[in-house]
Amino acid sequence: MTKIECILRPEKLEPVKEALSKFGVRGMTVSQVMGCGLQKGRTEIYRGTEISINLLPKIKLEIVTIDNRVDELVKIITETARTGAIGDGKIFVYAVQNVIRVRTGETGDKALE
Amino acid sequence: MTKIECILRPEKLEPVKEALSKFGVRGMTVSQVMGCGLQKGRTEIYRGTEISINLLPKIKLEIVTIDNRVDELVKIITETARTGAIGDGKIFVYAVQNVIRVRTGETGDKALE
Amino acid sequence: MTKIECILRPEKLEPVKEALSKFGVRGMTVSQVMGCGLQKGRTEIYRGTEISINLLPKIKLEIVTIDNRVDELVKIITETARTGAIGDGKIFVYAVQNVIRVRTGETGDKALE
Amino acid sequence: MRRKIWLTLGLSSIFMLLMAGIAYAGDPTGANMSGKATFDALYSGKPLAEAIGRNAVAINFVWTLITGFLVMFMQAGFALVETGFCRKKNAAHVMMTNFVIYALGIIGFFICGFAFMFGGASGIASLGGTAPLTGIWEIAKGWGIIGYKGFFLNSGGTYDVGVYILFLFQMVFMDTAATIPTGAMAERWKFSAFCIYGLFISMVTYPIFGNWVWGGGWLSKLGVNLGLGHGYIDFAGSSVVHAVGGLTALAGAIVLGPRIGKFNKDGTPNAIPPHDIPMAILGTFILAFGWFGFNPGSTLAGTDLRISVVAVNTMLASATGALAAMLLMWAKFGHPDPSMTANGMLAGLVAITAPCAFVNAWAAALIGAVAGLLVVGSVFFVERVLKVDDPVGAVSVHGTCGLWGVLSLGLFADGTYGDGWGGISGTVRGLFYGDPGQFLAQLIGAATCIVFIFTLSYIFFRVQDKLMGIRVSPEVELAGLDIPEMGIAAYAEEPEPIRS
Amino acid sequence: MRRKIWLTLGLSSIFMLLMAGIAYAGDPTGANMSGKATFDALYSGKPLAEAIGRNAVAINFVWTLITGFLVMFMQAGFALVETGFCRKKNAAHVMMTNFVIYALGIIGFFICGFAFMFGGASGIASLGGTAPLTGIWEIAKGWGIIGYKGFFLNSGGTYDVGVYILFLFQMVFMDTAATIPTGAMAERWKFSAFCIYGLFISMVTYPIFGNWVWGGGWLSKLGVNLGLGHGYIDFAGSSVVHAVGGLTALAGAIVLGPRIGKFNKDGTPNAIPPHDIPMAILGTFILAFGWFGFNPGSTLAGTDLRISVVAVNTMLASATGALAAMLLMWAKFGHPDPSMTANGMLAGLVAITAPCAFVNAWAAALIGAVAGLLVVGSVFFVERVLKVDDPVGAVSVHGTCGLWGVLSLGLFADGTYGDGWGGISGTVRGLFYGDPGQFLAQLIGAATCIVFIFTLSYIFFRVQDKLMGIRVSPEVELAGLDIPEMGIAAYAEEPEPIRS
Amino acid sequence: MRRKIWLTLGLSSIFMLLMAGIAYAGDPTGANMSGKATFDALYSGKPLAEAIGRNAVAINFVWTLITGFLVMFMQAGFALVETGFCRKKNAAHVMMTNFVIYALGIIGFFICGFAFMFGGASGIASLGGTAPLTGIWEIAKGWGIIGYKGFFLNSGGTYDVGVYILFLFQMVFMDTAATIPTGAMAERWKFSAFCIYGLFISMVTYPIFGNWVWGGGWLSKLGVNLGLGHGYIDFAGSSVVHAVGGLTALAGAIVLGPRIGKFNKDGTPNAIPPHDIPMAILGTFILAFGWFGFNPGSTLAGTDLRISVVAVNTMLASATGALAAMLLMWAKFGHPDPSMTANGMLAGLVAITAPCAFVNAWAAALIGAVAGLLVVGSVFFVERVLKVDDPVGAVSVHGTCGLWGVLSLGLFADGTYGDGWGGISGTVRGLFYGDPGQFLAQLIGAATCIVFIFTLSYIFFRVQDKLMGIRVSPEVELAGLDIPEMGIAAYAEEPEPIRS
Ligand SMILES: Nc1ncnc2c1ncn2[C@@H]1O[C@H](COP(=O)(O)OP(=O)(O)O)[C@@H](O)[C@H]1O
Ligand SMILES: Nc1ncnc2c1ncn2[C@@H]1O[C@H](COP(=O)(O)OP(=O)(O)O)[C@@H](O)[C@H]1O
Ligand SMILES: Nc1ncnc2c1ncn2[C@@H]1O[C@H](COP(=O)(O)OP(=O)(O)O)[C@@H](O)[C@H]1O
Repeated sequence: MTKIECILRPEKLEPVKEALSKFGVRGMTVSQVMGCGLQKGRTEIYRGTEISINLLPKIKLEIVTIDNRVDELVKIITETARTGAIGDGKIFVYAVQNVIRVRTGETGDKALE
Repeated sequence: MTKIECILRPEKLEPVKEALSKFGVRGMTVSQVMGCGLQKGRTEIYRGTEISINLLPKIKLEIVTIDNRVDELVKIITETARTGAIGDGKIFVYAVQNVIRVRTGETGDKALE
Repeated sequence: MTKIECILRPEKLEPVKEALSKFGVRGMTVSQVMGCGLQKGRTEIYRGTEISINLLPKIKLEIVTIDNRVDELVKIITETARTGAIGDGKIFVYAVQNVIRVRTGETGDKALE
Repeated sequence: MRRKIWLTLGLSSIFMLLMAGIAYAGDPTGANMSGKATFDALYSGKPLAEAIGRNAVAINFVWTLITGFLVMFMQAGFALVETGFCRKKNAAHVMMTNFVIYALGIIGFFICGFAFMFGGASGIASLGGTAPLTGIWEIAKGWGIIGYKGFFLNSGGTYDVGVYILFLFQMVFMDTAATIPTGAMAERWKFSAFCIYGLFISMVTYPIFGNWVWGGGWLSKLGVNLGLGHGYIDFAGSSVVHAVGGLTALAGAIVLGPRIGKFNKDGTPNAIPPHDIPMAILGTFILAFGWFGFNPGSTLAGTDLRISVVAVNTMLASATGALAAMLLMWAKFGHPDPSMTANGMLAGLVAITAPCAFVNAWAAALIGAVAGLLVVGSVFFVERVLKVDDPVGAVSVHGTCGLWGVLSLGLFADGTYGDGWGGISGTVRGLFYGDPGQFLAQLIGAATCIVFIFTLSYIFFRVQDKLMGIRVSPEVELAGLDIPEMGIAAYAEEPEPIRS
Repeated sequence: MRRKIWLTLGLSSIFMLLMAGIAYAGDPTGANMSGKATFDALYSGKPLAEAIGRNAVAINFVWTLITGFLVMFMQAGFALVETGFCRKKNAAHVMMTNFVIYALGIIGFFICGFAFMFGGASGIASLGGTAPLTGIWEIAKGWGIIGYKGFFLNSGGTYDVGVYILFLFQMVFMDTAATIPTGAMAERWKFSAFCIYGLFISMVTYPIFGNWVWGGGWLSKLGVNLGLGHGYIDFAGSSVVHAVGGLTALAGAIVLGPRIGKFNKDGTPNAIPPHDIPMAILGTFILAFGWFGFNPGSTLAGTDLRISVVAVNTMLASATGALAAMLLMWAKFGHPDPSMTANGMLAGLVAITAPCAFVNAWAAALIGAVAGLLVVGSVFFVERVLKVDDPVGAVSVHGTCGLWGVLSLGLFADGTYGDGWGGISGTVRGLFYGDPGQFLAQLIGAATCIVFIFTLSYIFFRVQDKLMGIRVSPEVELAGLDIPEMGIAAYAEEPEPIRS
Repeated sequence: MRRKIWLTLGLSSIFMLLMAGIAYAGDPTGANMSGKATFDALYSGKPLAEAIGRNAVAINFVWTLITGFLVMFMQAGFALVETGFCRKKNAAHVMMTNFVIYALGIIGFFICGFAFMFGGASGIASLGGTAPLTGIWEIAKGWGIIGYKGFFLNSGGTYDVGVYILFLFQMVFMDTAATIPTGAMAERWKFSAFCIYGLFISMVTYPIFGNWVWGGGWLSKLGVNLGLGHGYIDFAGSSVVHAVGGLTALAGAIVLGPRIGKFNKDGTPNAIPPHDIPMAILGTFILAFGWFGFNPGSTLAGTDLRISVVAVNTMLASATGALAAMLLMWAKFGHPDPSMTANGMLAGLVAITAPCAFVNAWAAALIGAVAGLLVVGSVFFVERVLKVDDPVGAVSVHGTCGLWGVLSLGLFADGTYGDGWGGISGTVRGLFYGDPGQFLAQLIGAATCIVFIFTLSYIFFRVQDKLMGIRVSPEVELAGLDIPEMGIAAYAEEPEPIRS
C-alpha cells in the first residue's frame, strides 16, 4: 500500500476531488497547510510598514491506495492541479506498512476496499 | 520505529487519548483534518439552495513508537474509537527511519523513551 | 529522497525558517498541530473550575529533501529550535519513494531542485 | 497618480477657504427663530397651560420611546453574551434563539400578554393618561389578578397613542425576561420546543406576575390593602423581569438536564470554555448601555428629574458589581476571570434595577458590590450543589441577584422619593430607614415570584418534554446544534486561503 | 493576599455605611429647583407662548437628532450583515466599502446632494421653520424637479440651525440607500469603482428622486395637481431610501455579473455559505434598533405623539416579517434558515417604512408578514429566474419589499393620520378605506422609482464599466479581495499558539 | 406539516382582516389628550413661567442623559478597535482592560475625581443649576486649581439631581480618556499595574487638568484674568479628554517599551498585523455613533439649538478625516489601508471635538481633513522617529489630533456662537476672524496639557515600574497575555467539528 501526499493550490481542491471521485477514489484526507517552494511569497504593507509573507496557503491531500493505482492517481492529480505557474505544488509518495479500518478491524488492502 | 497515523471521529479524541495514556503512551501529535471515505458527507440547504458537504471533520492522531508496541497500540485505538457506524476512520502504519529529540539531540529509540 | 518532519514550538518557526533559508532550503510545508510528550500541559481555571489542557500548540514543519542533506538539515533544525526546556519537540525521518512536481511533471530528485 | 491626488486636495482646500468669505444670512444659533410661529403651528388657540402640558407629554414620549429603544437593543447584548460563552459548534443556534425570541415575544405580547398585564393599568399621567386601560379582573375588591383590555392593541378603544407607547416600552421589558432562559438552556435545547416556550412566557407567566406588580394587581396593593409600606415595589424589574427570567431558566435547565460532559460520574463539574470572550464582553457593554434605558426610562417621564439619580445609581452598581466579582475571583483563583467579571457587572445591574430610584449613591454602590459577590457564590451553588448546568450563569445573574435587588429596596430605600407610590402618601423607606412594613412587602413579593414562576415554568417544561421532547438527541448535541437544527454552521470553515 | 482583599472590602463597606448618616442638603428629586430661574436664563423677557414654542422646537430638535443618530448607527448594522453573509477572504473589503460609503456619502450630500433634494423644502414648522430653503426648479408651476439651495450648507443663508438639523437627518437616510448596493455587489466590486459610485448616488440619483417625494417635487404634488389622494406618500422611505438602494443594487449586480462559482453551466445556482452568522445577526439587531430612529424619527417632531404608533407598527412588522420568512423556510426546507429569518425581519422593516404612520397595528403586522413571504420568493426569483447574484439578498429585501411598502400604504392607510398632508385636507386613506386615488398615486410613485432609478443606475454602471472596469480580475476574486485590494487580510492567521 | 403551517397562516390573516372592522374608540394621534390634565399632574398651582422653565430643564435632562449614554457606549467602541488591532493571543486581555477601566473609572471618579474637577463648577443654568458645587481652591483670586465638593456624591449636600446628572455626563468623558492608553500600551501591560493606573488617571491627572478647563479653574479664566479671548476653550474635550488620554498613552508606551519583535536591531519597525479588521471597523462605527453624544451633548442643553450645527460639524469632520487618511495612504502605498482609514475618521472626530460649536461646516470639513493627514504623519513620526510602539495609533489619534483640535478652534472660530463664554461678552472668534488673544489662550492651554499631563504620567509610570513592574515577562508576552494573565484564551480552539 502506498500513500500519495499532495500539496496543492487551495482553489484546486474541488477539481481534484471531482476528478478522483470520477476515477472511483472514495477515501481521502484533507488539511490546510502553509508552504513555500520556488514560489516566494509576497510583500504586504500594513500602516505603511512592509510585512513579507513567505508562507502561502496550500491544501494537503492524502490518499492511501493499493500499490497498482499509484501511477494513475498521480497522473490524474498532476493533470488536474496543474496551472503551469510557479506554486502548483508537489506530490510525495510513501510506502505504507499497513492499513486498519477502525470500524471492522480489517487490515491491509482489504481495509482500503 | 513506526508511525501510527489514525484518522478518527473528533469526539473520539478524548477517549482514545485517555486509553493511550493509561497504556503509558506519552507522546502524540494531533491535528484537525477533513476527510471522506465510505461515509459520504451530507447535504445542507442554505437559503433554499443545496450544498453538498463531502468532507467531514476528522481528527488525525500521530504516534511514533518503538516497533514492538505497534500491535498493542493499534488494538487499543481500534477498540476505543469504534462505534460500528460508517465513518469510524482508518489507521495507517509507516516505517520511520529515525527520530531525534530536539532538546537533547538523542536519536533512535532513545528519543522516544 | 527523505522527509524530515519536525514538531516545534510555535515561536521557533521563524528562526528555523531563517536558518534553513540561509542554508538554501527552498521548499517546506508548515501546519498547526497540537501535541503532548514529556511536556505535560497545564491547568487553567474557568469560572472556578479546572480545565486541564494536555495538548499544547506546536508547529509541524515538513521538508522533503535529497538523502545526503538530511543530516545537515537535522543538525541545523535541532540547534536552532533547542531551548533546553521540556517541550522542544521531535524530528521524525521517513523514506520517500517518489516526488512529483505538479507544474512540470518532473519526478525524483529533479522535482526537488 | 500621486500628483493628481495632491492637486485635488490642494484645490479643494482653496475652494473651501474661499467659501469662508461668503456672508451668512441664516440663523446659526436659533436666536432669531420665532417660537411663537411654532406655538401657533402646534397649539394654535389652545390655552397656555394646555400647551405646556402637551409639551411635557411630548418630553415624556421622547424619553420613554428612546429609553425603550435602548432596552430593545439589549436583545443584541444578550445574544452576544450567551453566544460568546457557548461553543463554536452551537453559535448559530444560540444566536438564533436570542434573535427569534424577540419576534416571538412581540407577537405573544401583542396577542394577549399586554392585555393580561396592563389591561387595567389605567391612567399614566406622565404619558397623557392611558385612558382605555380599565379592565382588570379581581378575586376580591383591590386584589387584581389579570387584565383584559388591549388584546391586539385593538380591543376596547386601545388604538391610542398612550396605550401604544406603553406597549412598546413594556414589550421590550418582557422580551428581556424571555431571552434569559436561552442562556441557561443553551447548547441542548430543541429549537421547535424553544419556539413554543417563547409564546408561553410572553403570553402567560410573565404577564400574570407582571400584572400583580405593575399592572395594578394585588402585590402592588399590599400597602393599601394590608398596610405594608407602599405595597410591593419593583421599580424597573429586578423581579418582574430578571427573577422571572432567571427562575424560568432554572426550571428549564433542570428539566433539560446538563450538557453531555458537563458533570463527571462523581458529580464534579467540568469547565466548558467559551468560544469568544470579546463577543461576550461586547455583549456586556451593550447590556450596560441598554440598562440606561431600562432603569431611568422606567420613570416613563423625562419630567421626573429623579432620572439622573437613577442613572448614576445604575452606573455605580454596575461598577461595584464587576469589581467585586473580579476581586473575589482574583483572590480565590489567581486570575481576574473575564467571564465572571462580566457576570459581576450584570449582577450589579440586575440588583440595582428594583431599588435604583429609591436609594442614594452609596447604597447603590453597596447593593452592586453585594450582587457581585453573590453572583459568584450563586454560580458555584447552582453548579456544585444543585448540579444544574447553566452555561452562561443566567440563573445566578438574573435569578439570585434579581431577588437580592427587590430585598435591597426594602432595606435601603432612603425616603427621598416615591411620595404617593402605591396609593400611600409619604416617601418610600426601607428597613434601615424605619419602615419594616416595606421590607415585609418586598419579602412577600420575592416569595411569590419564586413560587409562582418556578412552579408554573417547571410544570410547563415537564409537560412539554413529555409531549414533544425539549432536548436534542445526544448525536446532535455532540455534533453541535448548528447544522442539524439550523442547517448551517455559524462559521464556515471552507478550505480557503489562510495567511502565514 | 486574600486576607488583604477581604479587609479592604470590609473596611470600605463600613465606611460607606457611616456615610449614610450624613444629612443631605441637596435636592434629590428636583422638587426644590426653580423653574423660573431657568426660564429667566433661557427666555428672559420673552412672551410665554414664544417660550412654549421654543421648548417645543427644542423637544423636536432633541428627538430629530437622537433618532438621526440611531439611523447613522444602522451603517454598522449594514456592514455586519453584509460582511457576515460574505466569505472570510473578502471580509475586510466588504467592511471597508460599508465604512467608506458613510464618509463618501457625507461629502457628496454636503457638496450638492442636499441642495438638489431639499433646496426647496421650505418651512418645516416642527423644527422652527427652515426658512432659507426656498430654491426649487420647476418644469411647470407645481412640478418641481430639483432644488438648488444649500450647496456646502452655505449658499443662500443656509448656515442655519434648522437647515443643519435637516441635513443631518437626511444625510443618514441617504447613506442608508447608498450602502445597500455594497451588499448585492459584494465580493467582486473594484474598490476604486465603488468610490466613484458613492459620489454618484449621493450627488445625483438619490437626491433627485428624493426631491420629487420629500423635497417638494412633483410626486408629492400629485394630490394638489391631479387630485390623487394626498399625492405620493412615502413616510420614512420604503421607496426613497430602500427601493432606490435595492434598484441601484440590482442594476449594479447585473452589470457586474455573478461571482465565480455562483452558477453552474446549466444555470442552476450554488450556495456560497456565509462566514459568520452571529455577525450577521448582530447586524440585523443593530438595524432593527436603528429603525426605531428611521421610522418614528421621520415625524421630525417629538411633539407629534403619533410617534408611539409608528414605533409599535415598526416593531410588529419586524416580528411578523421574521416569523413569516422563518416558517416558510422551515416548511419548505426543514430548517428555520437563520439568514433568511434575518432577511425576513429586514423585509418587514423595509415594508412598514412607508406606511408606518398611517396604518394600525394589525395592518402593520400583516404588511410585515407579507414582506417576510415576499422576500423569500423574491430571493428565489432574483437568483433562479433573473440569474442575478446577490450575496446578501439586498435587492429582495430593499427593492422588492420597498415597493411593496409604498403600495401597502395605498391599501391600508386607515384615515386616522395625515390631515393636511400634501396640501390636501382630511386624513390619508388607502384603497381599503375608500380612497383609490391614493393607491393610484402610490402606483405612480413606485413605477417612477423603478424606471428612473434602475435606468439611470444601469446606464451609470455600464458607462463606468466601459471607462474603467468595475469588476476585479478573476485571480483577485479567487484569492479573495482583501489582500489585493485592501492590502491586508481581515483576519490574521499567524501560526500562533492555539489551545487544545 | 406544511399544510398545517399554511392553514395557520391563512386563518390568522383572515382573523386579522376581520379585526380591521372594529371601531376605534381610542386617541390614535393624541389630538384628544388633555394637556391640562398633565399640567395639573406635574405643575399644579405653579406659575406658567415656572412650569415652562421646568419643562426646559426636563428637555435638557433628557438630552444630557441620552447623549451621556451614547458616550458611555463608546467604551465598547474603544474595546473593539483596540482588540481588533491587536493579536489573537492577547484579545481577551485587551478586551478586559477596556472593560475594567469603565468600572475602575466610575469608582475613582466617584471617590474624588468628580469633586476635584467639578467641586467648584457652580450653577449650570440649563440643568436647573447645580447649586451645591461651590468648593474650589484657588492659589490666587480667580486662579482655581482644584475643587473639593462632591466626594462620594454626598459631601456638602451634593445628593442633588443637578449634581448627579453632571456626574454621569462627566464620568463617561473621563472614562473615554482613561481607556485611551489601553490601546497604546496593549499586548504587554501587566493587568495589576493597569488597575492601579485606572485609579490614578480617574482620581488625579484627569480631574485636575479638567478642573482648570471645565471646572472653573485658571485656564478657563484666562479671558477674565489676562484678557486672552474668552479664556481657554475646549468645547467637548479635544484636550481635556483626548489629548490627556493620548499624552498619558505616550508616557506609558515609552516607559513600557516596544513589544518584542516590533523593532529590528537597526531600529526599523516591523508590522504586526491586526487579528480582526471587521471588529476594529465595527468599533470605529460605534465610536462615530457615540461621538454624536460626545459633541452635541456637551451643550448640556437641548434647548440650545446650536446642537444641530455641532452634530453636522462632527459628522463632516469624521468624513473628511477618514477620506484624507485613506487617500494619502492610497497615494503613498497603493492601497486604501483600512486601519488607517479608521484612524483617520477618529482623528477627524478628535480634532473637531474642541471647535465643533464655534465653527461652520466648511471649517469643520477642513479641520477634519487636516487631522486625517496629520494622523498618518504622526503615526510614522511616533513609530519611526520616536521609536515608540503604539499598536493602535492612540497617541497620534488622540494626542496629536487632540492638540490640533484646540488650536484649530483658535484659528477658525467664526464668531457666531459663545456669547458670554468664560465671562466675556461677545462671541468667540479665532485668529482668522480677528481675535489673536483667543489663539494665544488656546496655545497656552495646549502647552499646559502637554507639560502637565505628560510629565505627571511619565513620573507615575516610572515610579510604578520601579515599585511593582508594569510589564509582563517576555515569556508571557510571547505566549500571549490571555492565558497567563486572564486564565483563559479569547477564542477556544477545541478540536471540534469543522466544516468542509
Ligand atoms: N521540499 C519540499 N518539502 C516539503 N514541501 C514542499 C517542498 N517543496 C515544495 N513544497 C510544498 O509545495 C508547495 C508548492 O511548491 P513550489 O515550489 O512553489 O511549486 P512548484 O515548484 O511546483 O512551482 C509549497 O508551498 C510547499 O508547501
Ligand atoms: N484511502 C484513504 N486515504 C486517506 N484517508 C482515508 C482513506 N480512506 C479513509 N480515509 C479517512 O478516514 C476517514 C474515515 O473513513 P470512512 O471510509 O468513512 O470510514 P469507514 O470505512 O471505516 O467507516 C475519512 O473521512 C478519511 O479522512
Ligand atoms: N511519540 C510521539 N509521537 C508523535 N509525536 C510526538 C511524540 N513524542 C512527542 N511528540 C510531539 O513532540 C512534541 C514535543 O514533545 P516533548 O516530549 O514534550 O518534547 P521533549 O521530550 O523533546 O522535551 C509533542 O507536543 C508532540 O507534538
